[in-house]
Amino acid sequence: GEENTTSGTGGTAEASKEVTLGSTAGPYSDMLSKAIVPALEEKGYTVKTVEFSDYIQPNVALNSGDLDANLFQHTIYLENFETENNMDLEGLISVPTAPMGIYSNKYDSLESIEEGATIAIPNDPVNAARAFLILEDEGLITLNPDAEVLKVSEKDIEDNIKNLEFQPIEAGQLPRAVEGSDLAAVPGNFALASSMNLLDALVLENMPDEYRNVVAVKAENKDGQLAEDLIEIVESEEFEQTIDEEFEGFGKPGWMTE
Amino acid sequence: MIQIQNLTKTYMTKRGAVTGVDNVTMDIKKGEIFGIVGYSGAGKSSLIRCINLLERPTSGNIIVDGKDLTSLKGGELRKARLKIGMIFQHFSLISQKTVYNNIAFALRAAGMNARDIDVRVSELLEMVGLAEKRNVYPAQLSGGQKQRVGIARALANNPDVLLCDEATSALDPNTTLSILHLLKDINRKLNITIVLITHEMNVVKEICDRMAIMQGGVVIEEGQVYDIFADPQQELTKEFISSVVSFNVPEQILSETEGLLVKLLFKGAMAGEGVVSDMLQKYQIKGNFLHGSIEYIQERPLGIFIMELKGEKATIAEALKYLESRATLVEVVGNGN
Amino acid sequence: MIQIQNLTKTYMTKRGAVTGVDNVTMDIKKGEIFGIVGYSGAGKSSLIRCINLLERPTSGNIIVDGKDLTSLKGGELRKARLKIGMIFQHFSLISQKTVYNNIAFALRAAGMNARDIDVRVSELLEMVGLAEKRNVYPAQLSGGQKQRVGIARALANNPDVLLCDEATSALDPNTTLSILHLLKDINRKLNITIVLITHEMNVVKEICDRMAIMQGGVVIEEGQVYDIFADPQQELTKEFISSVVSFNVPEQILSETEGLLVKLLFKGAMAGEGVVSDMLQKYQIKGNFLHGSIEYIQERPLGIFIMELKGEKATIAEALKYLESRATLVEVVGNGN
Amino acid sequence: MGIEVGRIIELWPEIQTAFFQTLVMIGISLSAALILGLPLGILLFVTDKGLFWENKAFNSVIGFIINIVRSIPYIILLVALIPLTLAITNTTIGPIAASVSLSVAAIPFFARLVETSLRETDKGVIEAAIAVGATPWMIIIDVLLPEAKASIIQGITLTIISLIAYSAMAGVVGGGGIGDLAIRFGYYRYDNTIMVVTVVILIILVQLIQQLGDYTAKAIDKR
Amino acid sequence: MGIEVGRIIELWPEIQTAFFQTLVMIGISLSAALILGLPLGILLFVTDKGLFWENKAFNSVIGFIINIVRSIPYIILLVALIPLTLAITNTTIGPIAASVSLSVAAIPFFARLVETSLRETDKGVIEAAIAVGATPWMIIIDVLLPEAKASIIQGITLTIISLIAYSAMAGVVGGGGIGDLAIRFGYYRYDNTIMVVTVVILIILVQLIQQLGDYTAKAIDKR
Ligand SMILES: Nc1ncnc2c1ncn2[C@@H]1O[C@H](COP(=O)(O)OP(=O)(O)OP(=O)(O)O)[C@@H](O)[C@H]1O
Ligand SMILES: Nc1ncnc2c1ncn2[C@@H]1O[C@H](COP(=O)(O)OP(=O)(O)OP(=O)(O)O)[C@@H](O)[C@H]1O
Ligand SMILES: [Mg+2]
Ligand SMILES: [Mg+2]
Repeated sequence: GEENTTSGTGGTAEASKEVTLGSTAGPYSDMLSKAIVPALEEKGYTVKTVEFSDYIQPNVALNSGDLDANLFQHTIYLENFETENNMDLEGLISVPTAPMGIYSNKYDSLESIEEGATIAIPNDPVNAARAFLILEDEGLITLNPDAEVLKVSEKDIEDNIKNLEFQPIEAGQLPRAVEGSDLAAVPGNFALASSMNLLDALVLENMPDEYRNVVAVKAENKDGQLAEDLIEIVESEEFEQTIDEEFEGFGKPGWMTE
Repeated sequence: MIQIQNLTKTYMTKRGAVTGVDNVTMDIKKGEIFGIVGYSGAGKSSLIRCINLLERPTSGNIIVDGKDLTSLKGGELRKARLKIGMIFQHFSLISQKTVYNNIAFALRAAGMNARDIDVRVSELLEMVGLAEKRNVYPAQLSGGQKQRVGIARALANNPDVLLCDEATSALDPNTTLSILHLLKDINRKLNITIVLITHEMNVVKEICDRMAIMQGGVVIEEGQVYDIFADPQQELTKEFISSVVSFNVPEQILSETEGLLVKLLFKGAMAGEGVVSDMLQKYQIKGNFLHGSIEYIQERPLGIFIMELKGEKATIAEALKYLESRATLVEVVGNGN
Repeated sequence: MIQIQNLTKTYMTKRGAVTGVDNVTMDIKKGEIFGIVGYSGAGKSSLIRCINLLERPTSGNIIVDGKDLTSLKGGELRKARLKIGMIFQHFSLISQKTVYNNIAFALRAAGMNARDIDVRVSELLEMVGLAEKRNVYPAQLSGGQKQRVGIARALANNPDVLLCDEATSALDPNTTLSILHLLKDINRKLNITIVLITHEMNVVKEICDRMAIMQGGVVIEEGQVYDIFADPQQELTKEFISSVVSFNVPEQILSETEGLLVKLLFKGAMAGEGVVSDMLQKYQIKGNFLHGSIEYIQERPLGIFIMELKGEKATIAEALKYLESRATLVEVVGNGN
Repeated sequence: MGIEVGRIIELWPEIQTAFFQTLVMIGISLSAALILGLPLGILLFVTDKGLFWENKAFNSVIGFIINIVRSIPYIILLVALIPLTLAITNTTIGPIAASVSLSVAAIPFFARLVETSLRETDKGVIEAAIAVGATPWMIIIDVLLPEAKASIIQGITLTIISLIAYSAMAGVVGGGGIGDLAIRFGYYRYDNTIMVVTVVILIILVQLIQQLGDYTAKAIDKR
Repeated sequence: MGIEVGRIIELWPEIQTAFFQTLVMIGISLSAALILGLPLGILLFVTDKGLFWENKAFNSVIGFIINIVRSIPYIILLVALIPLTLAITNTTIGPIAASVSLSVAAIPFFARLVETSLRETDKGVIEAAIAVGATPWMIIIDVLLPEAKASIIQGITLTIISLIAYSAMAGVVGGGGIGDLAIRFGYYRYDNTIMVVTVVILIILVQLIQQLGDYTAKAIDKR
């Protein structure tokens, strides 16, 4: 509740070191608990984590002060969410992120895709937009250039070269759809969770940094002690080491590889 | 005690209005046991349920002990109901409460405190002969015992009136008898007015003082039970009475009789006190009882016989004259073969 | 027709074994109407339900028409049941099927084809007097009509035996009478053996040839109905019979009598054919009937009277001797005051 | 929470499709419930104690399986059924595939309702049928089902309404439908107009089915 | 579908927490159902035609609202209730917050069950109570509730089981619980071990509650 909000605000952080972090079920929750929480605890915080099975509530909770920070979304999603919901949140730093890929059991290359093939895509708008952008990059569709990047949907398709049929389904279900559908656009975290090999993808997302997940806090807390500590932890040697050991295949953000 | 004035009860159903009770006016006196008989659908239940306003009359008034119940509402009506006990065909006990609590419930409705309730329930259980069933649930009681609990509940608040809607129809004949005696007892000891619905004439015969016969919502005959049994006016009444006092001599027997068949009816103190024996001693004829019964209605005997008289024609004629002078009714019903 | 041999039916319940029928052996003859009476829980239903194996006997045999039913299973048992009709207290009709289809159902069970069914149902409806109710649903019938449908269904496959478990207990007395007459009619016309359970002695008196009285699963008395009514052996039997032939002269009347009270019982062709009149003419005493009835049981009269005899002591003694020589039973029941 | 009429018109084709998908899913899974759940419910009843096919072992096993299916969260059921779905429909996505898990959920649900309905039939009527020499088959067809039909109709109503609620979760496998539309547009895209419209459609649909069910049950009952 | 014992041990604390969360969510929402659904059910019954507080308008309005709540997909209900949740619990996440929407779903569900149970009471007993001069309050406390208690217990059992099923969806707001654990690990993380373990726990839980409910209902019934 309320104490958490105040605890995050600036200098009073030391007064209460109890913090709540949120994420969605999957690798980012693991990243929190394996690579970030131990370091925070070392700094004397008492950390509670909450795992959501949904992409809306972690931000709602962050804004309401129920969470002090979350890690599950990329920058574009975050920014869009802020404007849609009139919130003031802040991405602190991006972390290694698994790229979305187009997978298929039926075709072994993009070229062999037949006319009218079905492709399963995520049913949440942000991940769907990522799928459309991959397809555009690969020249399978063309999109209306005026469309907002983040809200790209089926309606923005101007030219569907192979007449692909889009089948939106729940993101977590996509790995299972590889078998039932001709093609599937699977977000990297779920691909990894279901032990798929990222290298099996027909194509992997060309991931700009704004598509990498970020640790986010409420904007008013962006200079607080917790924010400072979080950035410090993510930038540390130990963090990168944990990533290399436990999160193989995750694409590292620009700042990390430089 | 109970004045029913121009009572009409019409039910509104999807298929139109159904008449339950049709402009009935009656006066039931304090301390009497009043029986209402009639076939199914005659309106008996509708009538009795209007008396305690379980069913609100469509028109007409119900005046109990000088108070017009139809004018009462809510708390006042509840208070009036405390003085009108009712017992039901299917007992209608709370299955999840003990005998004790079923009766205590009625007392709590009257606002009695716990200690007084305890005393009163014990008293009532003693009265209906169920003292040792105090903490038993209804499911463990026989039909007769359940009805005794029903009676105790109805009497709990010392009512002036007891309404019984087919209180014995669900019971076997012997249990019925014991319940009827209990009711009669209560009526005598406490001077309670009892209104009793039944379709069994035996029940009426056993305990009622006055009775009404209903058909199609209307009271078609009303009067002293004894008088109605002795001399029914309406066809329906005769039909009902025949179930108690029936005189159909089998065909075969009739075909074997040779003498004159007469039906004799004796009403009053001692039915036919010596009349037949006097007649037989006076006149040299042979008398043979083919059918007969002496019923005690309200403890007054009502004797009806069918006799075959054999002998000289003239003597028989004289004997008949003699009988006519002493019996209530003499009727020649057959002439022999 | 029906041999019941050492029949025992024990129910296993959570609280232990409950005896329904306890080693009963009986022989019901072809074409007779056999009544079984007893209080609730006596085992009447258990017994009759064992006859068509609705309840499988714990031990003992049921032989109907020479066939041991207890040895049959599945299809054979079903075939045997076609020849045993049963009617139920609560009619047990299929509420969602018309009268026609309720009866046709029984015929289809026997594998009859649609055309024959049509003919047979019409015949049966005619027989029970419901021809015009053919396409009506049970809900629109009166109790008596429902039972007639039940009877038609039970008779559909020309059974040899008809079992009736309290077939009239849910009906009013007049309807009961009409159903009983229908049963008697059927029994005569089709020579069907009828086994009939009831707790009303009036029903037994009306139509049964022989009867058995049950108590605690055991048959305590069995015999011709007339004999049992005339001379009941067991206490329970007497109790049952008293509900039909009751002789309790009210206290008040007894206290007013002065003479000798005698109870006379006449059995046979014409009850007391002139005996009383002869006696009165022979001896100079006054006779007054206090109570009496002549009941026709199986169309044979059974006369029972309570008389007050007044006169010279010696004359009375002689009169009594004379009566003893001609009546079935003479019993002095009181001495007057 | 502004509601824009323009938005409704714009998305009307989508609403129509969703409505049609709902009909497909409910149609298929209801059929499965009727075809398999009805006999299952009858079996549950007639194998119970004191009835003509009494069979304690069979009865408890079926009862246990039904309870298991009813204990599993729908989404887990959906996942567990993917191999079956694939075998039957040759795909794991779309309304037809979603119907497989909906059917598996609906069958035991409806079977239990049928069993409860049959339990209400007067034991005396069943006995009368046995006494008359009827075969078990005749008793089921001519006694049990007719006597329980009004109550079974109510059970069908309840099954349909529950299926509408469940089918909202069919979005997980791209089943679509009105409920899913409400979630995708109303929830994920913050489109209040669509959320309100779809919820209103759902409410109307449920009320209509309830009323139709009540009416039919009353109309066919001859009691 | 390999099941690894090691994994179970590893996640045992998580399972315990989830179990506890389930208990919290069900405890709270069941309490709400009892405290608000019971009186609502009683009101529904006694304001119906022919009963002592007959009030057609009130009855239909309540009935309509209940039907609406029951028509809305749970997830939509959950979102729609976020402002209420915030007002009541001061948070929108965690088991306590999830309990708000579970309660809102459970209250009308249980109210309907209570109404149905009360409908089974013998009208004669109610009449006898009226004839004896009892107040409506006495009739409710001393007649309706005791007569229907066995059936209401069965209603509580059914409500708990439905709540367990619904609570699996509470994961959306981080409510946790066994059902959510099954979804998060089994569905999102492809962890078959945990999925099987949690489903087994759910099945055992549901069976236990069913049996306890049946036993209690039988034990307290004096019929
Ligand atoms: N609640 C009701 N709604 C509609 N019609 C009713 C209602 N109660 C009684 N009736 C009708 O009113 C008439 C009289 O019914 P009532 O119950 O008073 O008869 P009854 O003499 O008590 O019959 P029974 O001996 O069967 O109890 C019948 O035609 C009956 O159908
Ligand atoms: N299915 C059963 N399970 C357990 N006990 C039973 C069962 N059926 C009957 N009994 C018991 O067997 C005994 C005889 O019952 P039965 O029904 O044969 O009596 P009845 O003479 O027909 O009584 P009634 O006149 O009440 O119908 C009773 O003690 C009864 O409780
Ligand atoms: Mg009545
Ligand atoms: Mg019986």
